[in-house]
Amino acid sequence: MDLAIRYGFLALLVGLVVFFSVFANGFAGPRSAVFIFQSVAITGILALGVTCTLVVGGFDLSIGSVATSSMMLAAYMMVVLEQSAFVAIIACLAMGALIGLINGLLIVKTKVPDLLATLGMMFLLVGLQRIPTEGRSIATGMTLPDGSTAEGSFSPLFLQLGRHRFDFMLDNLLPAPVVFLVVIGLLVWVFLELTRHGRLMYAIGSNERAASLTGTNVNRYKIVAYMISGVLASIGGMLLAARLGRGDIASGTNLLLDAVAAALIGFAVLGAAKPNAFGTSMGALFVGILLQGLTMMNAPYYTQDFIKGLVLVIALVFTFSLSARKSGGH
Amino acid sequence: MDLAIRYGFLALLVGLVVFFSVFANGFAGPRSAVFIFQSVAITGILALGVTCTLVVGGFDLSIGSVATSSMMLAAYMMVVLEQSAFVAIIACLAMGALIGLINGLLIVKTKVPDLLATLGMMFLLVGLQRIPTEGRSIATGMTLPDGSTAEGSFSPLFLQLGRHRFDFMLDNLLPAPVVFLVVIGLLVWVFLELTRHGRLMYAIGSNERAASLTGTNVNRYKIVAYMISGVLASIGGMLLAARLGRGDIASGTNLLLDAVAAALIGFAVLGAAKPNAFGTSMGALFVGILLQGLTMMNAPYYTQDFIKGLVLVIALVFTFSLSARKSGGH
Amino acid sequence: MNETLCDLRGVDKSFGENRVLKQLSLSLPAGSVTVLMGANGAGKSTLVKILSGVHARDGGSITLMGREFAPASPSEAIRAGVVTVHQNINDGVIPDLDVASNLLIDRLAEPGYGFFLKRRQNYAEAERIASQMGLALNVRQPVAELGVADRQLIAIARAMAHDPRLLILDEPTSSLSASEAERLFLLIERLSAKGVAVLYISHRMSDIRRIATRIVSMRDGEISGLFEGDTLDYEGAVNAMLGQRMSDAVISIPAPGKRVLEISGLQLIEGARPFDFNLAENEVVAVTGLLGSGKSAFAQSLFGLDQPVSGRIRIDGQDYRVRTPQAAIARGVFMSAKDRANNAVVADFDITRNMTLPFLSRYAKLSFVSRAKERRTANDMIEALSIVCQGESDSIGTLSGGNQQKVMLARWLAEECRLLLLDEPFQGVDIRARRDIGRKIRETAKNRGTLVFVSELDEALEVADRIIVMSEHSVAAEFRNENVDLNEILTAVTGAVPPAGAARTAHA
Amino acid sequence: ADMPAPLDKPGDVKIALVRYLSTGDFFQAYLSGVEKQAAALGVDLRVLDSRQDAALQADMVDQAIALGVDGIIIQHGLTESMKEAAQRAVDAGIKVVAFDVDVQNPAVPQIEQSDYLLGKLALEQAIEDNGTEWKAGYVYVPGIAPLDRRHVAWEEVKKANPGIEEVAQIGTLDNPIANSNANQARSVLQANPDISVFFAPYDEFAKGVKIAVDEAGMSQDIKIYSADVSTADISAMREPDSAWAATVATNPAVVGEVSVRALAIMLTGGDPGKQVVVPPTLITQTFLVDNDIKNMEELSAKMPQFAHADVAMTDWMPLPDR
Ligand SMILES: Nc1ncnc2c1ncn2[C@@H]1O[C@H](COP(=O)(O)OP(=O)(O)OP(=O)(O)O)[C@@H](O)[C@H]1O
Ligand SMILES: Nc1ncnc2c1ncn2[C@@H]1O[C@H](COP(=O)(O)OP(=O)(O)OP(=O)(O)O)[C@@H](O)[C@H]1O
Ligand SMILES: [Mg+2]
Ligand SMILES: [Mg+2]
Repeated sequence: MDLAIRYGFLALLVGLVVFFSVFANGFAGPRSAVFIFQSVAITGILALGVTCTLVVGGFDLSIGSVATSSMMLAAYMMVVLEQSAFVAIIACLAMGALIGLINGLLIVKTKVPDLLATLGMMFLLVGLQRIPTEGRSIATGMTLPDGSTAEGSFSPLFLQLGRHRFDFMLDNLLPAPVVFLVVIGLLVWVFLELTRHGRLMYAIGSNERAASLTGTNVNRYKIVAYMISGVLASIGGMLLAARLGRGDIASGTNLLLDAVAAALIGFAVLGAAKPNAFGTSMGALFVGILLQGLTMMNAPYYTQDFIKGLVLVIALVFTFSLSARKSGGH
Repeated sequence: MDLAIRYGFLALLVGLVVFFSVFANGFAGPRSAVFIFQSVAITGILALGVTCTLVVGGFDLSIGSVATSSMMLAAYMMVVLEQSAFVAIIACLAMGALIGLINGLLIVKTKVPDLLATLGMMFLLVGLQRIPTEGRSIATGMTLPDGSTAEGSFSPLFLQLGRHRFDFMLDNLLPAPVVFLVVIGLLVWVFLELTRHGRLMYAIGSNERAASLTGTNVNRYKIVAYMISGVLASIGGMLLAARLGRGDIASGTNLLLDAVAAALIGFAVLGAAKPNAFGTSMGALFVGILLQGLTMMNAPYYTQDFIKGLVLVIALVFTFSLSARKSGGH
Repeated sequence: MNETLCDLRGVDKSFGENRVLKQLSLSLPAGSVTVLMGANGAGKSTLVKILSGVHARDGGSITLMGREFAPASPSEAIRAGVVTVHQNINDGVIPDLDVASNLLIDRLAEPGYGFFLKRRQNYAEAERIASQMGLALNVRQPVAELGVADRQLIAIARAMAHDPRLLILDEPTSSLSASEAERLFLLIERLSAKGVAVLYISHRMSDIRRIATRIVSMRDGEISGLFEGDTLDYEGAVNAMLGQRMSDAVISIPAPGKRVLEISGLQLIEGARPFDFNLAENEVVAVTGLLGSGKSAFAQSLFGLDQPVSGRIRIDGQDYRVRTPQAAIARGVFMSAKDRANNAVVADFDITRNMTLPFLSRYAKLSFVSRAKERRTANDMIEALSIVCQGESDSIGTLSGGNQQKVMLARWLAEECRLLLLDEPFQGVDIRARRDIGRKIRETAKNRGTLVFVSELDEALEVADRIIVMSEHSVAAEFRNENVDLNEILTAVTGAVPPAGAARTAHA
Repeated sequence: ADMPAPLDKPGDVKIALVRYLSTGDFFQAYLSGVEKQAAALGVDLRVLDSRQDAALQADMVDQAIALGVDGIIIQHGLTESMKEAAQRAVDAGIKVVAFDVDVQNPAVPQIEQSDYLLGKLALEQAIEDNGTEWKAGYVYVPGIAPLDRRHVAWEEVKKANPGIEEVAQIGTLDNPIANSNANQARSVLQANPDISVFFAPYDEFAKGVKIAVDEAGMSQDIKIYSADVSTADISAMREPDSAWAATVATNPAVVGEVSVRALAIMLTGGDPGKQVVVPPTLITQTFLVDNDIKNMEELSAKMPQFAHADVAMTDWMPLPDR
């Protein structure tokens, strides 16, 4: 039973892969694997950010809108202000960190509950990102509110962030976002599992007072968690901008929900029953595999949502009821 | 300072009303007031449901999709299956209760964390509600998947649920949904504040283990909370169906976030710092007043989001930092 | 009066590999107070949890008043008349509700209560229950604002007001001082005179001497001794529970080293009398006093949690004024806080991670934690404090209460410091372990000053060179732990007391 | 020009735009057209935004009535929820026009961009470019009115040309829409590498398909046909080797202008006709490249039928500056 708890979810994942390899034309193969990764890269990166806030017992509802704000900012910097890719990237990262800092300060200093603070931030950003262009998408040649035309364009370097492909086994196989996902996933995993900072963050999530009484600077770690979340969301937004090649008006609600789903599914992986970076990555992958496989089998979009929900619920019931039975009691 | 904590938020509400009455042409007056109520009625009813789950320490992310499912079901019952309004209403209520029951059982019996269970349910319902019509909206005369035409129509009685207007001070002033909101708000308030069941639900939310050890049937109350939430969401969905006169798949996307916002804002009302029915209603009203006032002042839609977020954050900072300072110490 | 109310036959319970109760048989007669003694981890709380419907037994049978008894939930047990005050105080109260609701919550949960709350009636009833217990509390106050002692008293008051047939009290006095405990004992006597069977678990010999009509000793999940009759054999009971004789604690006061802590004119709260105090290396000083006398306030002001109103603190001759625990730890001042469930235990962590929490950087290179290194420390401390567990990576939640407490102490004993503050370190610790820990504290005291804050006098006498008595947030008396006159200390402790509860309400 | 009453004192004339959809470039451009034409007339414009809340939109019509406006433009929405609201406005003596929503009221003229024609023209171009034998991918989300109308054209074309085989259908409105559809298109292309035409009758869909095609390295092998256009779409179509072959569009700003003009005609007692259809224009990649068109303004300049639709015009009608 222990085995079922630990490896049940991963077995399900493998089962899905086998199923689709047999029944979905073109599913098996490195190219297919790579684009599944690619399709979950952005959600995955956002989900890793949420994971960090979940670890300290918080929750970040603003990631979706931070990502879309970052996408708009990158586009605005390059297309309207005609800045270089470098400046745009720095600006986005700084914005992500700043929003994280504000979220953190709201929660830590003014004691606003995290769901509330980040929800407010979400609404605020959804509006804010539309004000400079009065609700238009940002693309080269667009007309600005003052009537002039935006002459800048996305720097090719920036576009490479979303589009470059590294050679790996096959030529031009590995897209840059996938590399970002893997690297960030590893970094977050190492940070949370192997460093003392990660350990202290888990302690805060489990018993904030105890952590504080053992000399942990609880406030600082909480703020750091929200800043990590903000920065990762802004990276996700930049990848989105690079992939789309423009600043697209979008609310980011679906990004939020998918990222939250991935992070929460992560609870079920390896029987962790707590937020963890490996589980989050597996959760993102799981959703990606499911959706890509179903799409390849020509399932209409609404059945995809249904099956996503169904598989999610079944996987959860399986993992959690087993681990509940193990820990005993009635 | 105690005063500021208790009445700060309400003062803000009154301030907003005064501000808009002075600066927004046409804001003051009973018609406008009714309009505001009307615009928040459905969100408000859903928010009251979330409040019940928040009270037992849970969270229901599925309400938005329960509401839209209920809307689709009502339309399906009447338009496709040509049933009466009565049958349609019973079916919707039963569905809401059933979904709540399933949510509750998932959480209580299989120990799936609430966010996860209701998130899975959300995805599941979003897909499910589209399967019978293959993703089409339901309206009289629509073509069914099997090629035939739907001959039924919304019963006038059912439409009255969303459209009837009671005379109150002025002729035809008070729309039925507003009456529903007020009645449901009162019922939920009475239930949570004045009955032993409500008290026990608060006890569960505060310390589940202690409540259980003192003889409270924690599981039953949790399930009841999710069932209340499901039923209220299905009522919200029926009102939506009655107002639209069709089962529209694109409607209701913002219900979840708006309802959650209202319920969370409720924390700040009267310095409760916990979920409560009065606060939730005020929270819904607050958002309604803000949006209505801004619309009347001709603010573009994106500034409305921004201002909603900003005012929300400021109000929260104000309330929570004050009450944090009051309770003092570490 | 002495017919058997509850009878356990061959009860078994295991957690995974760990066999906790082994064929345990025990009968509880009506109208008597059965004290259950046993070392930490012997299985007492597990037994309690089986009786109260928290855990299901693996085997054996239990009868209550002649009928088969297998409660599937706490509410079933309560309805059958088995009312329990659990060891973990957090399991007894609901912080967000007011005192009245907390006192009546079990009645609200009963189907017969009716639909609506009867507010006025409830408040009156709550006042009555509170006054019976001698609780001078505002029943409309939220429990979240109360300290651990009041919470414990609330849980006890509720249980006693429930008209139990079998009342189970699992270490009810662990956070109480003598006068509250005495009130509790009077009530227990009254109930048992009415024919209630009481199962009482405690590690405090003074409680046991005061209240027991029977003693059952328990060792490793089995009953190892039953003592009844007019004169109870306390020593025999202790031996039966430990499986060996226990030596007396002998305190020999060593020469104090150089001065560590100098306090002058310290005023803890507005209106309190300022006091002076000094502490040297190699000195162990116990701070005692009634509930709310300001012991914790004193400890907390030294650890940067509270800011004193005025006064001067110096450590090693240098001014000491810290605002956070972090800063205090950096200056070599460590504190093990009372109320471990709220303030110390990290429930999601295993034993090792709990132990190394404060000094994680010592186990880390470039921030990377060395698991091997921290495991070594954990194993050393498990041995040094004889912590009962399966291994160093057991989840902390699977340990018995007393063993959890030992882990919390180990946390701070693993490192050298200048000033060690231990607030209620013996909460829930069995007598032998208490002695072991006391010895350990004294052994390692050489290069630091040590302050132990305890509300029980026995504990103070067992560990300290000096005893200071606090009252109204100030030092009322001081004694050297040599041929002390117990009565003198007791007068100092109780003599200066304001009427019961006044100190509490004063700061509420 | 001298305008007939009541527009001779345009400052006293109040009109309201009641919107169902507002987020996105199309709706923003439509709004700017409405604003410009209203400014050219000099009337007072109020914008009521229901943000895809159909029930709220109906309330907003009542609100506009309460505000005492002279004319209302209903922009999108659901027949069922707007029918009665429109009737109430008409009963209150207010002139109403409706854009892209059928309110089933003889007193309310319909402004339309013909979605059916939009789809039809794009598909005719696809047949012209690729013949009548191809495997197609199709992007569609049922239940969205304009997409449903474009879908009719697709069904017709498929029926008329049995050689056209729809091997895969995708589509989602999860936002960012282009990103989500790119993910879906990617897997469809992986599973069906023999697709040679993608019909994506909404520019966000087309954008997503194009990203997928580029990522799959198949931009030489696939042609995308879509509807709607924006500055960003123009630059995507102009990219070297772009798979996006053609799109069919009406200028949303022009539709906005037409809506206001139709209303203005009604206010002066005229009749713009039951249906005011703004004709769509075919825009091909070749045309954009040949004329070096980089944005909507240049497109308007080079393609007069795109810049101005000669519908709902009178001799006194002032036009916005260009
Ligand atoms: N939920 C659990 N899971 C696993 N092991 C447990 C659990 N609860 C208790 N144990 C184990 O059962 C044994 C007995 O624990 P119990 O709490 O009954 O001891 P106790 O006699 O009450 O000790 P103390 O005096 O310290 O409170 C211990 O070894 C403990 O580790
Ligand atoms: N933050 C606070 N809010 C309200 N009352 C407080 C607060 N801190 C301390 N008190 C009260 O002040 C009194 C003294 O507290 P303190 O904890 O120092 O006493 P103590 O002698 O250590 O008692 P105990 O035996 O409970 O530890 C207590 O009655 C406590 O309830
Ligand atoms: Mg115990
Ligand atoms: Mg104390």
